Amino acid sequence: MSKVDLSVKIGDLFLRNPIMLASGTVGYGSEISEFTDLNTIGGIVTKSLSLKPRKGNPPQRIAETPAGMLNAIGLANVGVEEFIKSKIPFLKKFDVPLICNIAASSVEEYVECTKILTSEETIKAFEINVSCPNVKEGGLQFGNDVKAVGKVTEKVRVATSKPIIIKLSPNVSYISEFAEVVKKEGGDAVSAINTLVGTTFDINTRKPKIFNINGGLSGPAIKPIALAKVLEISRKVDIPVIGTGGIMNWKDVIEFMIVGSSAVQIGTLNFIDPTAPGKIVKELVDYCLQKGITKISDLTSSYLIDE
Amino acid sequence: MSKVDLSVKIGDLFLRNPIMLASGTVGYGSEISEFTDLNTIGGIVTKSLSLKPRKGNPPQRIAETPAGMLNAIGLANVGVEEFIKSKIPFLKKFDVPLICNIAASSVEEYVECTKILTSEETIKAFEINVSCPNVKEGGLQFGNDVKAVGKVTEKVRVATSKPIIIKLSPNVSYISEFAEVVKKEGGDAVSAINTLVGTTFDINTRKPKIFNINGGLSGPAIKPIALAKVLEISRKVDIPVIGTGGIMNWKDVIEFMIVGSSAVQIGTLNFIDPTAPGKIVKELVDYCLQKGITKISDLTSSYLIDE
Amino acid sequence: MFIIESPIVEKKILQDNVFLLKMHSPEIASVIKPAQFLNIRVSSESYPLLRRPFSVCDVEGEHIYLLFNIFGEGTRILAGKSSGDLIDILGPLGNGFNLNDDYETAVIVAGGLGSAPFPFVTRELNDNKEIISFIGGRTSKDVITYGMKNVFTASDDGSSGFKGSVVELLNSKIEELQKKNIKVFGCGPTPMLKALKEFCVKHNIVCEVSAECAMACGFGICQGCPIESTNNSEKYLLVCNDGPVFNVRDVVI
Amino acid sequence: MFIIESPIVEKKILQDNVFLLKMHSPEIASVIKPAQFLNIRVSSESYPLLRRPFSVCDVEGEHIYLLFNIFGEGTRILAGKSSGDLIDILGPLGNGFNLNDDYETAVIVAGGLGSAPFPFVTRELNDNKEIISFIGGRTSKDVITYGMKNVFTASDDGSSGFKGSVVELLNSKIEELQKKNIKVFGCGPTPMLKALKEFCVKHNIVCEVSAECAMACGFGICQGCPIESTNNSEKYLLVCNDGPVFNVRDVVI
Ligand SMILES: Cc1cc2nc3c(=O)[nH]c(=O)nc-3n(C[C@H](O)[C@H](O)[C@H](O)COP(=O)(O)OP(=O)(O)OC[C@H]3O[C@@H](n4cnc5c(N)ncnc54)[C@H](O)[C@@H]3O)c2cc1C
Ligand SMILES: Cc1cc2nc3c(=O)[nH]c(=O)nc-3n(C[C@H](O)[C@H](O)[C@H](O)COP(=O)(O)OP(=O)(O)OC[C@H]3O[C@@H](n4cnc5c(N)ncnc54)[C@H](O)[C@@H]3O)c2cc1C
Ligand SMILES: Cc1cc2nc3c(=O)[nH]c(=O)nc-3n(C[C@H](O)[C@H](O)[C@H](O)COP(=O)(O)O)c2cc1C
Ligand SMILES: Cc1cc2nc3c(=O)[nH]c(=O)nc-3n(C[C@H](O)[C@H](O)[C@H](O)COP(=O)(O)O)c2cc1C
Ligand code: FES
Ligand code: FES
Repeated sequence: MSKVDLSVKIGDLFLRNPIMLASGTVGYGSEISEFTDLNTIGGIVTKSLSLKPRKGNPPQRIAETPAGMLNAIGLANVGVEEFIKSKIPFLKKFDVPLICNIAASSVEEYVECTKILTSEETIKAFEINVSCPNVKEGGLQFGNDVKAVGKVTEKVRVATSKPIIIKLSPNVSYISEFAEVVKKEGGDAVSAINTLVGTTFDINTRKPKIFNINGGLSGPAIKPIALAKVLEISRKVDIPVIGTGGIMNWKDVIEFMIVGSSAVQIGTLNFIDPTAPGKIVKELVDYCLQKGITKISDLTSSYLIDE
Repeated sequence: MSKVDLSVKIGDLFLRNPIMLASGTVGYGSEISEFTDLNTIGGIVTKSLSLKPRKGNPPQRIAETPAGMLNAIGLANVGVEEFIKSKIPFLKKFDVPLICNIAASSVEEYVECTKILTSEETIKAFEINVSCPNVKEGGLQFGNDVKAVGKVTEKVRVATSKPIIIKLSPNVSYISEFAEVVKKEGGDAVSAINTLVGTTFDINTRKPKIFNINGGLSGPAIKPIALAKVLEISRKVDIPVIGTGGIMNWKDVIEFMIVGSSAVQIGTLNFIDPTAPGKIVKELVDYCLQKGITKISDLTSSYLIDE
Repeated sequence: MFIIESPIVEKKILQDNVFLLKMHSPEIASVIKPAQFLNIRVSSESYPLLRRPFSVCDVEGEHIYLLFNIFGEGTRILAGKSSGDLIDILGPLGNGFNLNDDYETAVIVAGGLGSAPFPFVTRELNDNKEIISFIGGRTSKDVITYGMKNVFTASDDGSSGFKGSVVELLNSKIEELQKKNIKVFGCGPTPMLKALKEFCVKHNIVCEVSAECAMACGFGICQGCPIESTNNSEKYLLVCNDGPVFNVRDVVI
Repeated sequence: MFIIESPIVEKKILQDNVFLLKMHSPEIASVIKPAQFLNIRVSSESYPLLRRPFSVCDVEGEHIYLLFNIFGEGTRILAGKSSGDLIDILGPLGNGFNLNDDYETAVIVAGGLGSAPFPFVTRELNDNKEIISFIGGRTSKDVITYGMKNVFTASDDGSSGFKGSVVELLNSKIEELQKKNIKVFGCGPTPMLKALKEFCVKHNIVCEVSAECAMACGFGICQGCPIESTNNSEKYLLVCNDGPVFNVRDVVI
């Protein structure tokens, strides 16, 4: 037995270690399983699923930016039915908590997706993506509207007894207000952060590089912003936080845990080095052994702030 | 005479070219004047001035991040009186529009600073910094509160007949709502963007690298976000925008103009290459000549978006 | 599909701004097929952040070749590498050309850097099929005929061979070509592939093209590389996984 | 103060992880003073973004030297440069030591990389003043005596010279030193400078130190490098412009 306890708990969700794979950056697990043994990681979050399959946006969907990338995939996904039929059987082969990420255009659709999926035993928790630029209600984006986020949480809470994680938008002034309402409405945890709204134009054609004009900014560029959002939540609201945004190595994982994350998600890095999640798990063990840390969960919110 | 007209107008403020030096990144002009001939640039914005001198935050005030930097200088400045006495005489020697940036802790202080400074002939316009993390009213940051920004604009408008530029915070969901209220209350232009809230921790000490815990993120990392904010404003509100955030070269300047900037400000780049602003002006001329652009202001909002 | 670091053993400048890198990579060399590609990390830092896709240009024993020009930052950094430097490779990726169907003459049509995959194609086809290569570029500087056989060139300004586009050149030879049992293999900028598709559809010629587009992962996890399918309007194909080689009739170019 | 690109003419590894770069830089060489510094851009890309400050280690005719170790990304990139590479220098910056006051013996006190400015100091003082150098480090690997004269070393583990801190070593020589008309010049990590200040205040010794802190610009425009003044609590001093050399009595260390 390893001398280091890497396990973490997020509400009732038990993970063997804090390293999760972020939604939209590992598809449904099959391709990345060629590089990282899924049995060694903490959890896998599916690409956002919607009730019906979605074709997604026309090309160009991605563009590189300084230390980051923009994406506007447009929630291309197979839909819940096809997911159950053709993707779950593959994922069943692994001993890794499967978290289903759901995106929808209305509260009703969130609830319906959750209801359909909750009976699937393999699914251990839901991550509700309220922060996707394509999802609007009354012109406002769901994720930027505290009341809408509260309502989604409340309704989804009724639809399943499995843990619910609400994935928050960083495109707001005070993210802790959103974490607060999630807690109040019975959510188990929050993921912070989804991508930041950004754009880039081709100066020769004067057109946006991305078909959708705006895209979501991810990668190391956003790490300081993500850390500040996680810290804000962890100092103000008593709810587990899954830290996400720009993680490139084990040191970034430790930094995210120190500022308040119970677990973390690795996103853009999977595109650059799909072997990284597995390597990071090993490096965390080395780090803990070296520092004499016996339970990695002790790192969560272990920041020292003089006040 | 040059065949290219680089001049731009921001309300009643006339600049010989669109390249301005951003507040807080050139002090009061003297040091940078050793590298860039101030007579060749479009305008210079002072470090934020407050009514009384401010000592600023204890060290450490800055930290580097991927393609960016965090700063929490804490508005260290000499105060308006000392500025008039010891800094204006130096700046008078140059033929460059001087824009005074003002930071304050209350609407009254904004108004008082503006009143004191408006009689200084050398000062051609005011940039009102409502987006500094240290300025709060009722616990809320000024810059994240549409009503507060409206009120500041309204009151400062009465205090001076010189052009007023409101420098907007990016830490909001819909920046165009702020530009809208600035326009409504008589502001002449907006600057977008100030820095984004971020943090970074030392994983060995578990302490924030910056004394203030949070800092403002600037540099190329934020460029896609800044571009999206400028585009949002320019598509929704009819007000001149001064684009700022991560400009590293002339191409970035063109990109900012295409998405809607009338002029731009160069910030962090001054620390890395203080000769850059002067060089960029020359490179803009080359670019315009090559592309057959006779008036650079034609580039403003020249984006092509299929709809 | 794996990630590996392979050393550069030789770097050559073929012509103005065209580089050829030879790497010792037995793992890739033993499995890769013509027009499959590699996703290369040019820097271990986060600048540039993403990998860059390159066709394998040729294979010789345990060695593989890349052919590229300096386009932006990534290729500039790659061009700055020298013998002994390790290259971080993710591959082999994609499907590759179907070289062994029922045809007698392979007609290669390449524009600019679209020449990259064809030295390997030429090597593989050698002896089995006749090859005719039509190679185009804006000027003679952009016409890359390295490793090709039986070459006809075209350039926009007439500085190399036929004056006009490579597809116009092809068109000028249509009568000859129609006498043979041919299959066209195309690679190049999208406007060229568009023209090639029209040409092949019009003349009822079998044609496969290697498509290009922005990519993040290169192996199907980011959904960043869609291409419209002619057979199913409900779903995009992915250039990295379903391609980069497509029957021209299967995709909207 | 200017920005210039100077070529490396020699790179040496002095000892484990300690590098010495020699550059041809007549512009800097002709004007720089001991303990002034240069702000160096190690990469033309935005990674790392900011310049890195380094003391000038020595000057020889038209050549200048830098001494550094690999600390993080910036110094790693710098250490990877080789002869002929151009180094982008902003400088000279800061004030430098006051070497010509009224004293007879210069007492150099350095910890770790704090040795960097002292070869130049030693060269400049040569003949005019007596020099005694106290050089410390954690282990013998960290004790850098390059270019120094009349050296006594200290190390935490006793692997080089005195076992203990360099200030403890200094303290052990206090009687001897007090017989002379000395001025102390210190450079090293902040805890060492703190101890040195206490020591000098206690024994009423004149002392100048070169302080270190995070910097962005290096020439006074970012306000990123404050240091608390003992004379004016209303205002910070700037390490880059008011320093990096301070009379220990003028600053809170
Ligand atoms: C399957 C495939 C095979 C290729 N084979 C070769 C080859 O053998 N030789 C060669 O020289 N080039 C090849 N390319 C093109 C090569 O990948 C680009 O030239 C390279 O990415 C440019 O990188 P850069 O950093 O120099 O340019 P930059 O302009 O700095 O960066 C290019 C960026 O733009 C994005 N991008 C946007 N549109 C496109 C597009 N249409 N194509 C590529 N990238 C785009 C990329 O994702 C990348 O992030 C191939 C591309 C693909 C998809
Ligand atoms: C005036 C002055 C003179 C110096 N002279 C030398 C010298 O001659 N030789 C030498 O080896 N080193 C010297 N240093 C220290 C040197 O600048 C750092 O070692 C270097 O910046 C590390 O860069 P890095 O990219 O390798 O490390 P990283 O850790 O990747 O980056 C260092 C970053 O941390 C910041 N930082 C935070 N705290 C500090 C701090 N206390 N000191 C420096 N940077 C800090 C820097 O701004 C920089 O952005 C000097 C520092 C100063 C201020
Ligand atoms: C190409 C791409 C697609 C994404 N798709 C989704 C998605 O479908 N649902 C979701 O909740 N987040 C999605 N994300 C956001 C990531 O899960 C993650 O929150 C974000 O990228 C920040 O982490 P990173 O910087 O490590 O990538 C996507 C990110 C990328 C880069
Ligand atoms: C060190 C530093 C200090 C700054 N101080 C001020 C300030 O006093 N007032 C202000 O309005 N903006 C201040 N800014 C913000 C800049 O003016 C600019 O809006 C921001 O840095 C984004 O531009 P950049 O990415 O080009 O730096 C400061 C930025 C930096 C990096
Ligand atoms: S490049 Fe990522 S799915 Fe094709
Ligand atoms: S480093 Fe910028 S003011 Fe000192």
